[in-house]
This record gives sequence, structure tokens and C-alpha cells, in this order.
Amino acid sequence: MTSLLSENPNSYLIISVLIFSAGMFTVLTRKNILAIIMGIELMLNASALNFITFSFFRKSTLYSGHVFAILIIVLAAAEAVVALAILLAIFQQRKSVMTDDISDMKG
Amino acid sequence: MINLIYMFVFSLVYLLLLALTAGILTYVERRIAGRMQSRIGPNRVGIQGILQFIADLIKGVQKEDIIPADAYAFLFKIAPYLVFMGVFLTLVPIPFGAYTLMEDLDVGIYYVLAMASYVVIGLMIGGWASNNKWSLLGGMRSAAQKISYEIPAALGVFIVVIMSGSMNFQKIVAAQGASPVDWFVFRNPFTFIAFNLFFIASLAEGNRVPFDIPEAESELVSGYNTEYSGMRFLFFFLAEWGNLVVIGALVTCMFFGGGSFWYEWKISIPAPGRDPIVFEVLGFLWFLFKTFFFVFVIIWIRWTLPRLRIDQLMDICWKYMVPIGLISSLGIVIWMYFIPENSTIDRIVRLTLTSLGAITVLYFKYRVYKNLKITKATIYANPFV
Amino acid sequence: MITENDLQSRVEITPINGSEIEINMGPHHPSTHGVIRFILFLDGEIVVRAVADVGYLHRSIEKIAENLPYPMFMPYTDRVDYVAAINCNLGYALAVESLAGLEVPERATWLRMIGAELNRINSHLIAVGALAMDVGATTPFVHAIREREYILDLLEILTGTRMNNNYVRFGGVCQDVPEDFFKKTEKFLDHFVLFLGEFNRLLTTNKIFLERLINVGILTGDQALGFSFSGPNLRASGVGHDLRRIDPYCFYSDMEFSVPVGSGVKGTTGDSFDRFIVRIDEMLESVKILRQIMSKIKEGPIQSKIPRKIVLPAGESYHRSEAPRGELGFHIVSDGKSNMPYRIKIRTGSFAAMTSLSELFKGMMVADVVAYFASLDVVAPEVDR
Amino acid sequence: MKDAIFILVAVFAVGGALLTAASQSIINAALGLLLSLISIAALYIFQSADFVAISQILVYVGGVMVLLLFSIMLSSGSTDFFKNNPAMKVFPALLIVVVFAGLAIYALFSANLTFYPGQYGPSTREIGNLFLKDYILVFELVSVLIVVMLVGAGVMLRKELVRKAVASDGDSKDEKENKK
Repeated sequence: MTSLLSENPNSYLIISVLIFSAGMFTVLTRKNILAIIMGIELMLNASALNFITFSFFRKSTLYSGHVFAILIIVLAAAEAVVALAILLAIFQQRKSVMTDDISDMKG
Repeated sequence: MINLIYMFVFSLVYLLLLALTAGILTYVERRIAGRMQSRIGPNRVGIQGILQFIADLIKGVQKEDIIPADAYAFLFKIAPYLVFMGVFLTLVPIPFGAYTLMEDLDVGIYYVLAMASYVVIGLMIGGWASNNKWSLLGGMRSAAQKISYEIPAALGVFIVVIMSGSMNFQKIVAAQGASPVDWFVFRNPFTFIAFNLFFIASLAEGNRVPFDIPEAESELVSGYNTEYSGMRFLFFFLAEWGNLVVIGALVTCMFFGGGSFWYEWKISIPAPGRDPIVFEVLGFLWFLFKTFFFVFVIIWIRWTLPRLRIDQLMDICWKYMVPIGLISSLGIVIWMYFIPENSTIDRIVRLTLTSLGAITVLYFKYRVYKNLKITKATIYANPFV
Repeated sequence: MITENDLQSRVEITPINGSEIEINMGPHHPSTHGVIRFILFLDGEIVVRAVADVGYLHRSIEKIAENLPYPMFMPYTDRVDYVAAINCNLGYALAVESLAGLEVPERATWLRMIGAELNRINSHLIAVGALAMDVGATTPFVHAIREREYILDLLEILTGTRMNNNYVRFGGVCQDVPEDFFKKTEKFLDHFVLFLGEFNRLLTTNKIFLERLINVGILTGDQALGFSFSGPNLRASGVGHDLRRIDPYCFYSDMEFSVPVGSGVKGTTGDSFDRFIVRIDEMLESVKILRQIMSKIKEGPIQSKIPRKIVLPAGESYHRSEAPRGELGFHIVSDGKSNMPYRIKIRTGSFAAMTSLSELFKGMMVADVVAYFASLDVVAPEVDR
Repeated sequence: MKDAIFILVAVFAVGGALLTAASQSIINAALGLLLSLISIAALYIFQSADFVAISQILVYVGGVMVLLLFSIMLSSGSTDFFKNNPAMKVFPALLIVVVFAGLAIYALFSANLTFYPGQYGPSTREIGNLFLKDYILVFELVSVLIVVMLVGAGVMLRKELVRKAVASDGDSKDEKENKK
């Protein structure tokens, strides 16, 4: 292992943890659906970063990590599109993007 | 360390050169527009007004940088730089010659597409942060338009990538040749479609007429840059004209053989026994010539055509260009499977398409002269009147 | 001008929901041709409700008339419609002459007609040019302006000024023309017919231009009459109403010309394209009329003897004439004692055109709003007077 | 030098994420997310994953971020300030997050993973091969998912359907009121 931070896997993994935690905090404390979506995106990105890091440092000829990172990116995009479509449909109906106002299904 | 300093200096030179090119293009565009509109255009500053853009620059810098009271100041300030950055980052992998490029990226075209989509953010932020409804509409229109037209552009690129088997610009250029028969435009019908898709979509992504609805001055005042003044306004326009060069260079690289200019010589593989520097310079000039030809075509289109409405614009993208792109990207695969390169059919198709292109050009010339005859107008060939 | 209270009483105010924005088009907006204001309520790009707001260019010309002797009001009529000044002069002169029973020499009438028809061509050039510019094509506008320059040169020979001519006098015109004027006009007309063909080919064979105008802002004949349209806007809806034919003044009854009527050449009768093409045809008719005038005009006096103080008999009367923007009517009320009118009301085509906006804008897109408004050829000073 | 750039990028990545988590207005949060996403793409490049990095910029910055900004602009006017969920106050949330992060980092250092120095090289061809050989089923499923997503989003935002839903919702409310 070299002394360079950029060639040390632990530095990437710690960054990933920090980003994931930030995403988690966003999801936990926000009321705005948009902000929650942003938190989810952060968490997904952190996990994709993990995949790339393990792919690079475990055995660099193995590119499965890249494949999974791309899958995560694609799925996150699909998720964001559907989520935002739902959000806009709700907004046209309720004029609000807050989770509190969308509780009709609550028993 | 030395390497980094070299990179920094090189990119600085690149940036300055391209800013200069964009500046000169403003002058060129105004002169050409003047010609088309039977007037002269700027001809006061310097010889034939060539220094007009410097005068404009000085004026732009001197002007007060107005930030509307209710604008979101931080975003309002950074938006022009985001746009400018996005456009100039696209220049990184474009090969102006075998060695005249910043970085020979392995994912060259893909990178360019990514950077083009990055520009949208700047435009949207600029439109939103101005706190002006016209700007907001402009920003929205621009985002919708650019996202939609990325798909036909990507499909056009896709066909080229399949043909050349690489996303690297050098390899794409090397897959073509110097003569028109070897260019991707005339290679087979699907690449010709790809060229049209990519060129039209680039016009839309560059906000040029007939797709300039985000800054349509008769509808949205000036769209997303309504509230901008002084230097920030100029940055938007530097980006716009920089984008012209980018579009021209991309089309040249992908469909018109890049800087290859001699029969057996291909840009990234200089033939043995030839002086590389001479060929580099000649290739560079040939590349620039092609690039500026397309820049001229874009300017020509701008001063000829009216503007589309937004629903027509979306119809063109989603109802025509995307299906055509999808069908031809399927078609290119089938074509490549059944008709190997340099087979008889391949050569016949190439020759036919090339001669069709030549006939189109000749027919166009005939039409122009016919119209001139009907209207009894005199043509002034000298550009410096 | 609309205050907030007026607005509330004039528009059904439903609470603006999330996707609806209220937007101010004007008073200073590139496509309102002067200072006119629309208040648009947009749902995305589509207009839900609209209010047309007039009065920003009000100069109280009608009030000024009450304090001036009849001849001294003549220069103010130039300012009613500065694009077609002689037509306004002529309308006012005809109204006063018919009331006062003044004779006009033959040559003066011919000269008046020359001025009026040149001005009609002038005005229609601006109209079609501005329409092209508002749908995004800049070049045709500049070409139209170039041709207008020739007309202005001719008008300068005829009247001594390029705009705001103040040419017509009661019982004649202010000055005779030099002999080479007719030759120059003849030369211009030969050139102009060719130009119009070129201009028309440039626009009416352009797919984008057609798509922007066809089936946009359709007005049926009944609707147009209901909005009290007149002039080219009414004729485009299929009603062959031309005051030069129906209620002839000057020597128009001797002239051979056809009245172009919109027939929905490309789309529906009464759409914006019909309004465009009717104006183009009308310019050709004006050329015909001008040629006939020049073959018939003879030497003679240009001014009859008129009393030093013009006092109209008591009572009121309305006299109308065909101006480029529709019926131009002067309603003069006189008390029979003073040499000043008791009241003058000017009826203009543009004002009538403004009444249709709130109704027609509903359901249009912003780009259509601009195209429809430009096709009506509204000039702000004529709306407000 | 490489490390200096790395630290800069890392600070941007984490800082952007923190801005998203803590900022007062939704537009700042979106900007933080943008910064974080771009920096993560840069981190991919540090690990020789250029194709993934470009995909990240193309999809996230060019697609997801634009959609997010679109939604923010369309729904602006609604309150966009930092509000706590009733279910979760800031401090419990912070506690959970810190505990999670601590556990993860503890796990990282105690797991005793063996790493090899990474090798740099082009990845595009290998990714393509993997997608069309080993992961062909996943690839096709993702295509199906994207088609479903496109159709679904299109259907959901069709105006007449939304209006119908609004209308029927209004009816049901009226009925409820009548019952009361």
C-alpha cells in the first residue's frame, strides 16, 4: 500500500460512509419530498462509490463493480423520474410537496 | 509536477485561443448576417471592423453588472460561468490534429455528450435565479429542449461509434479516410441519417435558429439572459459562439474525416518517412477549414429560417428524429453484419451517396443562379465592401 | 391603462393554481410593436386568460383637434398612423372637404392617390416584415425595410419629407412633383414586383414559416365582422369588403384592381397566413393602381381656391376611407360657428383589431400569441391616438 | 500533487453532501447535491473508472439534477424551508446517523480486508463485454424497467388523467361532507 491518500482504499470508503450518512440524515429529517429524493440519491451514490472502490482495489481486472455502479446510476435515474412524476401529480392536486399533507392512506 | 504545470499552461493557451476564436466568430457572424441582409455590418474598428469584438468586450467589461434586487444573487452570479465552463470543457477531447489536442480520452464522444448535458444546469439556474418570469420560461424551455434533443444526438453518435468501434476521437477519425468516399457521411444511408440527426440535434442543443426558442427575442424578450448585463451577458454569448466551434469540430471529426487530408495518410497514423510537423500543420488547417465551413452553414441557417414553436420542436424530436434514429441504429447493425467493408456493394453505395451529395451541391448552385436571374439582382462577390 | 381593480372586474379571477402564472407582456416587449400591454395567464406555455391593455401611447389627438382650426389639425393626422401618414391626411381632408363642399383639382386627386398607394405598399411591407421577424426570421424584415427605403425616397420627392408627410391640403396638395418622379416610380415598381416575388418565395415556400402561421388565430368572416374588423384583416377572413370599391372616393371607381380575399390557400380561411398573403397580394394590386394612375395623370393645377376661414355647417358627419389597417373614419361634429371642430372622433382599424385579442388568445401558446398579434398588423399610435 | 487534488475533490464531495443535509433552502440543497455528484464522478476517475464517471455526469447531472431543478421550479411557492419530520427530530436523527457511521467505519477497520494496488486502464470494452455476456439478463431487465418507467411517468403526468383524479377526489370529499 502506498502512502498516497488517493491510492488508499480506506479514504474512498470513509468518504462513502460520510456521504451515506449525510443522505440518511437528509431522509430522516426532511419533510419536503424533493429533499428526501435528494437524500436517497446521495445514499445510492455512496454505495456506487463503494462498488467502484472494491472493484478497483480488490482485483482491478474485475469490472463487475463498474457494471453494478452503472446499474445503480440507471436505476436511480428511473427511480427519480417516477418519483418526480408522482410528486408533480401530487403537487397539481394538493399544491404541496410536504409529506405531512399526503397522509390520506394513513388508517 | 512539471507535467501538471505543462497541462495548466496548455489548457490556459487553449482557453485563450478558443475565447479569441469565439470573439472573432461574433464579428464573422455579424458580417455574414450583414451580407445576407444587404447591409455592411461592423466595419469601423480596425481594418474592416475586425477589432469590433474587442471593442464590444471593453464595453461589456465597463458596464455595470446589474443584479436584480429580488434575484438569488449567488446563483445569478455563477450561472454564466457554469454555462461557459460546460461549453469549453467539451473541447478537451476534440482532436484538431494528431497531437493538437488536450487529452486523448478513451470515452471521447461520451464525454462530449455528458458535458453538453451539463450546460443545461447553468441555463436553468440562470433563468430561475433572475426571478423574472420570462427568464424562468426561457430556462424551462431550454432544459426541456436540450434534454429532448440529447437523445437524437446520442443516437447519431451511437451509429458512428458502432461504425468505428470506438468512442475515442482519434480512432473515429482513423476509421474514416481523406477522400469524400471514405467519410462517414457518405459511407452508407444510415450514417448519412446519423449525420442529419446529429447536426440538427446540435443546432437545438446550441440554441441556434430554428431552435432558438429559449432566447426567442420576440417571445421571451431574451429568455434566460434577460436580466444579465455587462460581463456576465458576454459570458453567455462567448459560450454560444464557442459552441459553434464545438459543433463544427464534432461534425468534422465524426462525419467528415477530421484532419485527414492525404489519400494514404490518416490523422493518428502518420505515414512513415513523412515529416510529422508539416503534416500536423496541414491537417490542422484542413480541420479548421472544415470546421469553419460548418460554422458558416450554421450562421447561414440562423439568418435564413424562422423559429419553431415549442410543440413543433418537441414533435420533430419525439415523433420523427427519435424513431428514425432508433430504426437506423438497428439498420446500421444489420448493414454491418451483412455488408462487410470494401465489398462491392459497399463501394457502390459509397460512390452513389458521394455523387448524390455532389449533385445536391450542383443543383443548389443552379437554383441560386436561377433565382438571381429571375430577380435580376446583382451578386457582389467581394466580401470587403 | 388597467389598474389592479379594473383587472379584477374584467377578468374572472379564479385563484391562480400552482401551474398557472400571470405574466406581463409589455408595455415594453419586442413583439408588441410599440407600447401595448397584454396580461397573460399561462398554464405552462398555454394562455388560459388574457387581457389586452391599451392607452400607453395616448396623446389625446382628438382633444387637441377641438382647440385647433381645421387646417392646423392636418399635421396631427400624420401622427395617428405614422407608418401610413398620407392615408390619414387623405381621410381627414376628404371628410372636411365633403362637409365644406370644397373642389379638388384633378391632378391633386391623382397625386393624393399616388401618395396613398405608395404609403399603402410602405405600410404593408412593414407589416409582413415585422410578421416574419416576430416568427423569428430576421432577414426578410431587413429586406422589407430596404425596399421601404426606396419608397421613402420617392415620398421625399413627392412630399418633401420621408415620414409624417403632411402632404394633403384642403382642396389640393401642398406641392407638385418634378417630372422625373414618374420615371423613378415606374423604375421602382418594375423592381418592386420582382422583389415581392423573391420575398414571397423566401417565406411562403418555407415550411417552418407556414407551420407557424397556418391555422393560427382563425377568424371566420362572421367573427371578424363581429369584432368590427376592416381592411386586410377582414378581407383575409373571406369578406370582400374594400371601401375603395364599396364606397369609392377619389378616382378609385375608375381604377381596375381586384380585391384580394383570403381563401385559406394553405389552411383555414381567416388564419394568420391568410392575413399575410392578403397583404402581399394587396401590394401587387397597389402596384397595378399606381401604374394606371401614372398613365392617366395630366398636367394641371394642384390647389383650388379655398376660403381663408373654413367653417363647417352645424351638425355631424362621418367620412370613411380605406387605410392600410382598415377603415379610417373621421367623425366630425361642428357647431357651425367657429373654425374649430366641436368634436372629432377617429375610428381606426388597429383599435378594432385589439378587441379580438382577449377572445382569440385563449388556448394559444405564447409563440402563437406573438404570431397572431403580428399578423393583425397593429400599430400602437393608431390604437391609442 | 495528486493527493492535493484528491483532498480537494473529497472535501467537495463530502461538503456537498453536508450542504444537502443541512441547508435551509431547497435550492441550496440541490446545489450541494450537484457539487457532490460531480465530485463523486471525479472520485471515479481517480479509480480509473472513466466510463462510469462520464455516465454519472450524463445521467445524474444532465438528467436527474435537471429533473430535480425542474420540480423545484414548478413547485416553488410551496414552502421550501427546512422542517423536521414529526417522527424524527434533529437530535435523534443525528444520533442514528453518527452511530451508523461509527459502526461502518469500525467495521471497515476491523474487517481486515486485503487490498491490492489498483491498476489503471481502459474499462469501456470490458464493461460492454460483461453487460452482453455475464449480465445480459440484468441488462435486458433494466431496459424493460426503463420502458416501464417512461410509459409510467408519461401516463402519470397526462393532464386529463390528473384532472379526472382531482375531480373524483373533490367528489369524494363532497360525499364525505354530505355524510357528516
